[in-house]
Amino acid sequence: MEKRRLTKEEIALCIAREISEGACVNLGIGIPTLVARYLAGEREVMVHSENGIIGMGPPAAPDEVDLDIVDAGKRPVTLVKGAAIIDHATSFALVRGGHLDLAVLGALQVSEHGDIANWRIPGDAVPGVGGAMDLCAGAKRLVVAMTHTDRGGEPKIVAECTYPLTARRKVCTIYTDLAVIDVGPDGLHLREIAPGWTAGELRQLTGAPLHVEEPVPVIALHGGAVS
Amino acid sequence: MEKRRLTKEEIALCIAREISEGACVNLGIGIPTLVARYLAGEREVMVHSENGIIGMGPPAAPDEVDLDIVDAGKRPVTLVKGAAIIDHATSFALVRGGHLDLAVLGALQVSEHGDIANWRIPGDAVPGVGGAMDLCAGAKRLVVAMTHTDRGGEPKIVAECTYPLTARRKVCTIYTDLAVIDVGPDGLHLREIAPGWTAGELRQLTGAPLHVEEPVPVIALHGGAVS
Amino acid sequence: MINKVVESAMTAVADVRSGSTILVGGFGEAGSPATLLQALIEQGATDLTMVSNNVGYDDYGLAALIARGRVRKMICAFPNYAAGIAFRNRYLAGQIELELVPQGTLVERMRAAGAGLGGFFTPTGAETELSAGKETRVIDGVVQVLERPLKGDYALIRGKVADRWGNLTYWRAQRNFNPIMAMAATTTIAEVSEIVPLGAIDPDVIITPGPFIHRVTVCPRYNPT
Amino acid sequence: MINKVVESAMTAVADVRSGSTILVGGFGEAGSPATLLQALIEQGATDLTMVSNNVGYDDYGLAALIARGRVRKMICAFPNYAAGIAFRNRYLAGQIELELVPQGTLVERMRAAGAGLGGFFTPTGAETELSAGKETRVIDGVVQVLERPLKGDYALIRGKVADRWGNLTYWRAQRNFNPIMAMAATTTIAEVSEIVPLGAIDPDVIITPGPFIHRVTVCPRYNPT
Repeated sequence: MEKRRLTKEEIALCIAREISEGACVNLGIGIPTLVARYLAGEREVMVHSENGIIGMGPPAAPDEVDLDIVDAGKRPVTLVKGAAIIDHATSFALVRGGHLDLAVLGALQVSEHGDIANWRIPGDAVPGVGGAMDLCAGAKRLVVAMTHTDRGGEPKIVAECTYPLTARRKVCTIYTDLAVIDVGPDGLHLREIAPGWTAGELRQLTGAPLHVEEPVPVIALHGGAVS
Repeated sequence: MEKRRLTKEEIALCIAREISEGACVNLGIGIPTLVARYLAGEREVMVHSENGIIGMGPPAAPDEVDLDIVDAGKRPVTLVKGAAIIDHATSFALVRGGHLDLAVLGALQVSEHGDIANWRIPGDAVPGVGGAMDLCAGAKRLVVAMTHTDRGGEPKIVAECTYPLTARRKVCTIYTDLAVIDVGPDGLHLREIAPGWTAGELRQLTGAPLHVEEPVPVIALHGGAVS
Repeated sequence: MINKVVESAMTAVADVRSGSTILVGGFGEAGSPATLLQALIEQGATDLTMVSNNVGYDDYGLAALIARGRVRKMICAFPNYAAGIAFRNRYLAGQIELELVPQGTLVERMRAAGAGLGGFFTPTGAETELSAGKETRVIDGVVQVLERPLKGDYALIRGKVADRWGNLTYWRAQRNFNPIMAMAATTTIAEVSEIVPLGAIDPDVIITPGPFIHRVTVCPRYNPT
Repeated sequence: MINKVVESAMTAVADVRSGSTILVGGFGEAGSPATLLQALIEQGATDLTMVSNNVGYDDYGLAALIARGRVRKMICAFPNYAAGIAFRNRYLAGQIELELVPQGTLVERMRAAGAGLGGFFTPTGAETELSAGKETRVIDGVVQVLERPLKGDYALIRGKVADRWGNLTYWRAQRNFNPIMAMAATTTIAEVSEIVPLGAIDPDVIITPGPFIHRVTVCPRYNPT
């Protein structure tokens, strides 16, 4: 088995697999956005956008652009059949009130307690928070999609976050290019691992203790059209 | 000048006079409901009903009845041109948020401080409050329409309410069958009096001190089609 | 394929457990989910806490449920009218509990539950017996009462048109409490006049979006005879 | 006859005073009242507190107002993007104050103001630096932050169709913050694509009813060139 890291698309595919039919999901910017690509097919999923869209479709083709139909990143998108428009207060009532089955977000750090830091890099010129804290506070299930380590090779999964927190004890599962890790009351549990990697190698790149039950299943990368 | 008490219709007419074009008003049950009759003509007024109607029209004729279009008393009504339907939360946001220019309510007692008691008679079998407390708390201007004395001839305008309060210090003006009385920070001010009555006679029927500036204008009962 | 349409009102309420808190839409009979209430009577759940503006009429729907002793507690704004005889009889006999809530506070408490808020301060009811024992504070010179969210295990609502995702519209003042209650329950069941194909409702005119609705069933408007 | 229609964006904003707090609808450019903002630039009011999700783009609308030094304070959720250069320059130079508010809290604070509520508890932002110094309490096991209402002297919003009573509809996700801001200001001014005769809008599809709107003016959608 060739030892390798998952591509962003493969991380997105893994997350898409856990989304069941009828779920209402919010997909953040970056890898999370890619998840939408793997939701098509027999499963119907309601994709929510913070600005009041339920039933958001793919990005708009040049001849479909309507500047009033945009996603959370302000890019023109489409609406699917069955889409509904709601105001911003109702949109965040949906988010905070537990009506969102799943939120998928990127992160700078996740702690072994499920704390997440994803809104502010210390020293950033202008801070911005958007809807990140609401999504973390309110989604029934919060999963993170990110690279296992930062550009300097440092672990992004840590004992305690050092970046400013977005929310405490909210992350359920972390999907990285090396592993799928569940956050339990007693810490991190390795669920699946990237092809060719060992638990020992993963521990070296993880900043908090990892519960491991050998043999660790390898992340299955078949069964979905990974482009 | 013949000495007499105003009819309910005449009380309603007096109140209608103070409603200016474009006002958004809520009219309670009883005498307040009659105010609507005197709003027609050149003035356009938006009548609000707690159950989410703005632009409520007259009661429905038999052939106009729609059981889903009712007033606060659950009687079938009509909608005027320009009517809008809102949900109950938005309807009470309108009430509590100061978007209602005027609420007209009946009352059991009003105190010289503007306290109002209108939701519960002590000893009533089953209590009910409806939207009375919200209307009192939120309308920009609250006026009361009632008889000056109760069935036993006792004053309904009192120093302190003895019936359970609906709200404190909210009533701006009291319209009775004997007088129009403004509630000021220093107590009650007689604005107008019914034909043939003297301030001295009125004081006998009022349970709190009354500021009077003689001569007291007589309530004008012309200038509106009193039926 | 998402399909929230169920075949009948009976199917829709089949799993309601005794002891549940149930939000019931409608203002008087306007927008009342009368067929779902009739189904609930047949279904048999008891020891219920019912939340609704009123207490039903004569001997059908909510009133019939109360008359049959199935309601432990009523949370409402306006139970005191002649046709609310079922409630009155049991209340005077000490057989049903009443939590009386100002109408605007009632709907706002359900909105808070639906919106994931822990509570809110409102001027309504301050310094009255309905706020006795509640936390109050003066905010911007106004005495305000802290009110708590009110969540249902079930909400029974009435709409006009729905699609299989549960997107809903309402006809005129049928709307009232229904869209708010839809947000505020673990399971929301809607009875509607008509089911239309997905995409047939303009996204701009949908009042309650699919994620707030769990089951939909077609029922003609219930007219007691 | 009620007639809230005014002849131009300039007329609509003529009385805005320096020092005002102004709510500005839109999410990015979708639903932004760009023509009213351009009129506000010409109008001249300064020392403004602006409330909006973003801080404008390039050098028009809100961004131009900021670039000209007319904004004392910005209350927003997301000011950090490349085209928000006007805000960034002044912020880094210490020439503009920033109150950063989570997006859901921002809109809910305005709703509270519009709904006459004194504040609310929300789990959003609890135990983060954005709730530092705010009252918190544990409610049902969740740490919640007390947030205060946020009211505007003016709201500038964008809609699709209006009538002379100020009843409004919105096109698609142009809606966003607009209906909430409409409730939350002393004076709400709407720019719309079209005015239709009274009664031409179905009462069931009106999103913002007349009492929340004070002035309406027709403006084509503003497209920066």
